[in-house]
Amino acid sequence: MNKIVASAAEAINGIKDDMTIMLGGFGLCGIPENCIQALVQAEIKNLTCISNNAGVDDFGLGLLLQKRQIKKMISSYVGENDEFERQMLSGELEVDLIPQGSLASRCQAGGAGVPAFYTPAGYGTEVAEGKEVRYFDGKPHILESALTADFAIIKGWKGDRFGNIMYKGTARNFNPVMAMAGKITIAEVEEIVEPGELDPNFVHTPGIFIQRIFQGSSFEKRIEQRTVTPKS
Amino acid sequence: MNKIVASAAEAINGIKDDMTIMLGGFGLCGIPENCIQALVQAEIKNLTCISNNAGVDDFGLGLLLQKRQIKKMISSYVGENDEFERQMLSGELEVDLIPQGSLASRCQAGGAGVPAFYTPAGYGTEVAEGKEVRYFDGKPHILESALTADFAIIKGWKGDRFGNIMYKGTARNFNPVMAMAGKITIAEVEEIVEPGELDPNFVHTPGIFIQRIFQGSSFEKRIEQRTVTPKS
Amino acid sequence: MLDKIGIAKRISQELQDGWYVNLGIGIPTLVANYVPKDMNVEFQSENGILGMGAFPYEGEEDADYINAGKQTVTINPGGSIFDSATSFAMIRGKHIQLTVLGAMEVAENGDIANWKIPGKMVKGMGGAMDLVASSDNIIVAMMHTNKRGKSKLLKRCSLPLTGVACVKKIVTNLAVLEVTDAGFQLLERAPGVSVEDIQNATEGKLIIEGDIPEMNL
Amino acid sequence: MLDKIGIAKRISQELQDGWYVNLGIGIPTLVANYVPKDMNVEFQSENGILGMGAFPYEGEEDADYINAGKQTVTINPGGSIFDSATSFAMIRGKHIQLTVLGAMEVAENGDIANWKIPGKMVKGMGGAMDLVASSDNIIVAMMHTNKRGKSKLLKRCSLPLTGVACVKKIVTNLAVLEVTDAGFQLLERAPGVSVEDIQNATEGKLIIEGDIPEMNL
Repeated sequence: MNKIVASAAEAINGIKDDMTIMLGGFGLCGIPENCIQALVQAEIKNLTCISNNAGVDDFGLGLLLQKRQIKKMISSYVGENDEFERQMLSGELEVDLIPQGSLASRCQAGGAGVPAFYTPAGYGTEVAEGKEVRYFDGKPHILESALTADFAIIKGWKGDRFGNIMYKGTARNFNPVMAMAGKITIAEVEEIVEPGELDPNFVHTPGIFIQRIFQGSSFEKRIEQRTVTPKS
Repeated sequence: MNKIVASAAEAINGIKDDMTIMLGGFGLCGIPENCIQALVQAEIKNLTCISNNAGVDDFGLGLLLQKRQIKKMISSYVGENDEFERQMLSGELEVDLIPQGSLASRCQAGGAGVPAFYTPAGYGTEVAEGKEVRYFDGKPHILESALTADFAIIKGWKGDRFGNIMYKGTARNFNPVMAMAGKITIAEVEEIVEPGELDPNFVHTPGIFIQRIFQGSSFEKRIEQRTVTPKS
Repeated sequence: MLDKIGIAKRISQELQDGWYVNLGIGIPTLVANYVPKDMNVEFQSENGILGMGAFPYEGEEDADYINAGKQTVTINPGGSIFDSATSFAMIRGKHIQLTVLGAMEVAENGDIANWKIPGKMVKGMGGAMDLVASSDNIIVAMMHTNKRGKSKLLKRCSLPLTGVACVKKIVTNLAVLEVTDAGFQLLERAPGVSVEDIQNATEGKLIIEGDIPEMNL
Repeated sequence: MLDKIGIAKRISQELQDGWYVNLGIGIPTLVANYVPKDMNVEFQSENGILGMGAFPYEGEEDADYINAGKQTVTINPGGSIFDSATSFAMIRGKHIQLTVLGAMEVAENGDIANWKIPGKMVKGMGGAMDLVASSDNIIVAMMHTNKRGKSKLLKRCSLPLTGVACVKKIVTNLAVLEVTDAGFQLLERAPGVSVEDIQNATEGKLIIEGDIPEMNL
């Protein structure tokens, strides 16, 4: 197996206008920076983006928003982004907000071949509108459907040519579940290592879920809230 | 946090006649040997055991079967066990056979607070009898419900007093999903290590899912099918 | 009357040894600073941490280690990291013993609204809907009234709901209240606050039984 | 006529570079021995292995490394280990390109029965029902007739089903057949086997169009 491609530009080959893509990350942590840049450069339009957040004005998905490449966002939290707010309030941008756990579970279900499942989250709220309600053990639940995407784009720490991925710290977040849910999944990693270097016992995302992998460059890994304990 | 108990006997404290317990393992690989012995010694009866397999005549769950401590088995595959066969054919033992993937998913759902989900597995077979059928994308699916247990008993490789667990090789199997699905989950490990020794990035089962942990002794780890490649 | 730190301190009295706790952004986050000594409590952050520790020392921040508030954090020994699905499996599977979060409104039946103000920019519910739908033990930390002086403890929420009949307890700058079938049961007064003050600041049904003690902070 | 090894060899011709493959117990397992050189195929074992390798050298067996048939195995470089839920997420999520399994009966509409004989000891379906319900590419490896000489390719299965209308192709000791809307389409004959032999051994509808080539092994 050799799933290595040369660059982000090559990795995103086949992503076209009007497609649905999933992007890993929580805030700016663990986002596929290189692929987002490549999508900006490729000027792909009318994208539906499934991502927990929408970046900030000048980083992450904010870069695609600036260029008006996104038609619709499916997210759980979209603060910290003025351009997002402007486009949303003006009606240029469709936004589908869903609970964070439902987002993660719906991606996981999509990757695991579960078309729908019941969850209590969102019952009695706007999120439940139009959804089937069913009681289990006397408690109301709503039926949520699986999410999949034409392409999923994830960010890993180390990977090999089989597509095996390890994540570092909380940069893991949505990446493993979205990796499962892409018809084609692209992994951007900080380092490509030789097969066998990743202990099979500690691979986070088995290579079967990954179709393309490349070593990204110039990761900025921007910090949104730098909080520290003073040394003393 | 200190979830360490001294022994298997102490770990199983509270498991009573007529309870439902889950036991990790696939075949004889990754089974909680020490706790099974303790259950035999405690002479707890009428157990409903959720376990992928039922052991062999003189090892694993076979030891509980010999002593007629099991009322019902919920499993996917129960070959290699004469006593099991005898009890099943004589009607002494109830058996609920369910597809292996459904077993894993139903335990995971139980641990994750998902009361029910749709799956194609088993549609059109005996497994689907009495279950709701629904079509998604034109394909029939059946509604499967979550499984939980009064106690889940799992086998890990290394663990710490917070209950964090690492597994080795395919001894992982059902252990992580069952760990999530026990009202009380007991982990039997080969080695207890100090907190911090297990890299947080590579913990397989986070401690939150474990209520009691102990270091087992005299693991036999029997091999069912010893297959080798001759050296030459 | 309590300030935010006072609210956090009072909530810290609700902690029990061995609990796993999820703290929301804002006042709830402060609770972590007042865990009683000799008590073991583990904090979960829904972006994928169990055993969340202090902020890192200056110069040791790592962009790959943040909490749900996107702040740089550390992991304590005995902690673990996991993906978002596993994180919400902990939450939805009721493995968390206490959830503390802020609110814009709480109704006397336990309904909570904390994610959306119609006509204003909507930032999203994040993990709040999952938390309130699944937790059996939800404490709301908030000011008793909003910036315009209007009560946030209402007969019915006016804002879009986050969850239905889920809040168990409320700790405000004025009082500790329990949500019961009959309404807001007043448990404690903040220092220097009278029952009348609390009654005046509470629109929903307030139940006052016997002497209401002052908080012991 | 083929023996078991011949069936496995013929099935190995169905492999494609880059595929992930799940092989059932019995004849299917043998397919792993005949992967064409220079072709990369990864074998999944549903107990939690991707990149399953050869049996270990004598003395290097490890009870913690077994396959779904409970045999001691090794993991190839580039392999990985995972839990049962993840394993079946791969299977049910259609991440496996080929599933090969044995059968007691296959019906002309693609129904399969391979787990239960009423009145006999039932060992269980293991992962078979999940595999057949989810895979888009299922090849059955089996003898054309049973031990009593009766056809295993039937109009309808007589045994309890494992899955419905799911089998795509069948490789037997006599023939290669494709399951089509019209019935079993005969694709190839085993060496030395005539179309008539195959017809005689097939109870279900057999479709014979033009010359049927002999297998090229």
